[in-house]
Amino acid sequence: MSEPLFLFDLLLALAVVAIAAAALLVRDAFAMIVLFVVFGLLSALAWVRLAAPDVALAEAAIGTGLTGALLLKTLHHLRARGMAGWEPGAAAPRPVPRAVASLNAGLTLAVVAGLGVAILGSPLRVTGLEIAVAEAMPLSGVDNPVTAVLLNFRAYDTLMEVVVLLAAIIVVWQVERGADAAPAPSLGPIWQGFARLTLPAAAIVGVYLLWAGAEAPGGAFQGGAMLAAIGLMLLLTGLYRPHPDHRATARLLFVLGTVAFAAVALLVAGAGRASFEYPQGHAKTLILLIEGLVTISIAVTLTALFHGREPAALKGELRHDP
Amino acid sequence: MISMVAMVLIGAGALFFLAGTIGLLRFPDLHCQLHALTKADGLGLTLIGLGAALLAGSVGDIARIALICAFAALSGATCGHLIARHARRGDAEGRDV
Amino acid sequence: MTPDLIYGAAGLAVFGIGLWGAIALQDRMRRLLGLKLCSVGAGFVLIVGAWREPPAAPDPVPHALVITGIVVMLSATAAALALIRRLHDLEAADDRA
Amino acid sequence: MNTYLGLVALVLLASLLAGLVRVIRGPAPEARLMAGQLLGTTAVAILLVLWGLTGQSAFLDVAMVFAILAAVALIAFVALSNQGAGR
Repeated sequence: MSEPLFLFDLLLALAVVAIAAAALLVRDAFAMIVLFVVFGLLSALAWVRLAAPDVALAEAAIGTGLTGALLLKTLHHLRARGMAGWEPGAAAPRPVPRAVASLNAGLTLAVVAGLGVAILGSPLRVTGLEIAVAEAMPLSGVDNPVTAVLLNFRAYDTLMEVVVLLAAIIVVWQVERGADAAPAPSLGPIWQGFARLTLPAAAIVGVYLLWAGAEAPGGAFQGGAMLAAIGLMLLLTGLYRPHPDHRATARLLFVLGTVAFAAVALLVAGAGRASFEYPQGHAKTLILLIEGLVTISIAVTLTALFHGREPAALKGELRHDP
Repeated sequence: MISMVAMVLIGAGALFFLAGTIGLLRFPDLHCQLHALTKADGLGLTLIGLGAALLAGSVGDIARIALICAFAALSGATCGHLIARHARRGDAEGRDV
Repeated sequence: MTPDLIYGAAGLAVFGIGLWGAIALQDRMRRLLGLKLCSVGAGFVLIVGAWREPPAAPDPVPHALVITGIVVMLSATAAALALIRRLHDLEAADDRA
Repeated sequence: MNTYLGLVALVLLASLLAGLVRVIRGPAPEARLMAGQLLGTTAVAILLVLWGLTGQSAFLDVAMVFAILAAVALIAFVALSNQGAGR
């Protein structure tokens, strides 16, 4: 380990902590969001340094692109409807009694100290499950250990994760009401040229990330997040307009991943096998099938999560036309 | 020899990034800052990409680096344009948000 | 000092900052971001547990767990932001009534 | 060679952190976003340099995702405020 890299790690770690604090404390809400995007950027760099490129890819795609856009959309919504506290120069929030503030700080310190003791007390760098995973790799059907864990050894976790995404879109469609935003005016010819050139190329990169997941870092979540970012740009710039008639298709695509995942689990169970014990020789095919369908579901669900409300004409209920 | 050239290119690219950041911090208004940084990061990343491509061992890596530089250059130019357009509209309407 | 210890300490600090933000701040969006910081901090600690000295391969199981965590946190963020928007709309309607 | 590349990565990181000043001070949202854009490109450059150090292709994939998605927040901002203006 050469000396500059040690300084690099130190500076990066300090910066991550400082930006986390600054993002919560900075007064301007817009600065908060940009700082948060930069936080995602730097944590992805840190994960690369910690030899976790799969995690770095997921954070790069989700933490920087999608989260930033979601936060901006919410801020825009609050500002457009004149929320106190978000306007420049608005009144300060109610002061917190000193006792409560110190209790909060004390509680946080106690939890962090407890965690620190627990971490320091546990033996560092013991062997975890990497040897067990390495031994089982030939059976998994893929060459990337992280994909093997996600879709084979611990596939239940991943199935539940897809279910969580489904739950999130159900919540958002139930909760979000109010008028549709006015369609955005075009961003001009330069943007159109850029979109025509870049978006298809970016879609190919998304598919590549999915495909590469079998032997290199990448996989369904990274690829899906990449495709969702493209969907989000299509939505934002009016290249795609959700229509009430699209709801049935959208619902089908939301559940596609979950259904396919669960169906494979049930179909391979039988003849004395457990539910995710893929038959020998078919593991790779099944994993790629699941991953492909799950990627579609993830991309569509994340795009819909960004869009927010169900595309339907609500009649007379809670409309907020400014 | 090749690695010497790569080192020089990468170092020069880093200098452009430094210059761009200084411009971003020191120039008085939005349009000047935009001017400084679109040039700086476009050129800086291209130089670093060229240097890295000289170090690359395989065709796949070179293709990836070329793609990265192409994406960054395209989105840098487009974003610079969008921001300038947006800022000019904002000035015209006298809005600040 | 190896990278894992440095980033482990940083992860713990980020977790603490996020936890403080989630319980002590008043603004809804900032509380949510505090929770998100917590999840990233926890991710750091997990990944540090997976780190091994360079020639050895890292433990892939925590990596998979953290990826799952990132996606779950994104779903939770999207749902919470929809709730925040709706709550705000309802409050605005109350104020007007 | 490795020490040199490490130094360059360090310089790039320092430049990235200096750019944060503009994000925090603003004052215009456009300036903050622009600074964010520069930070994204700098992160891509850091990843390219780190790749030169280690030679792992995965770094390039992460850099590619950064290069494509760095623009999303900015495009979201411009499109959303156009929506507001169009009302």
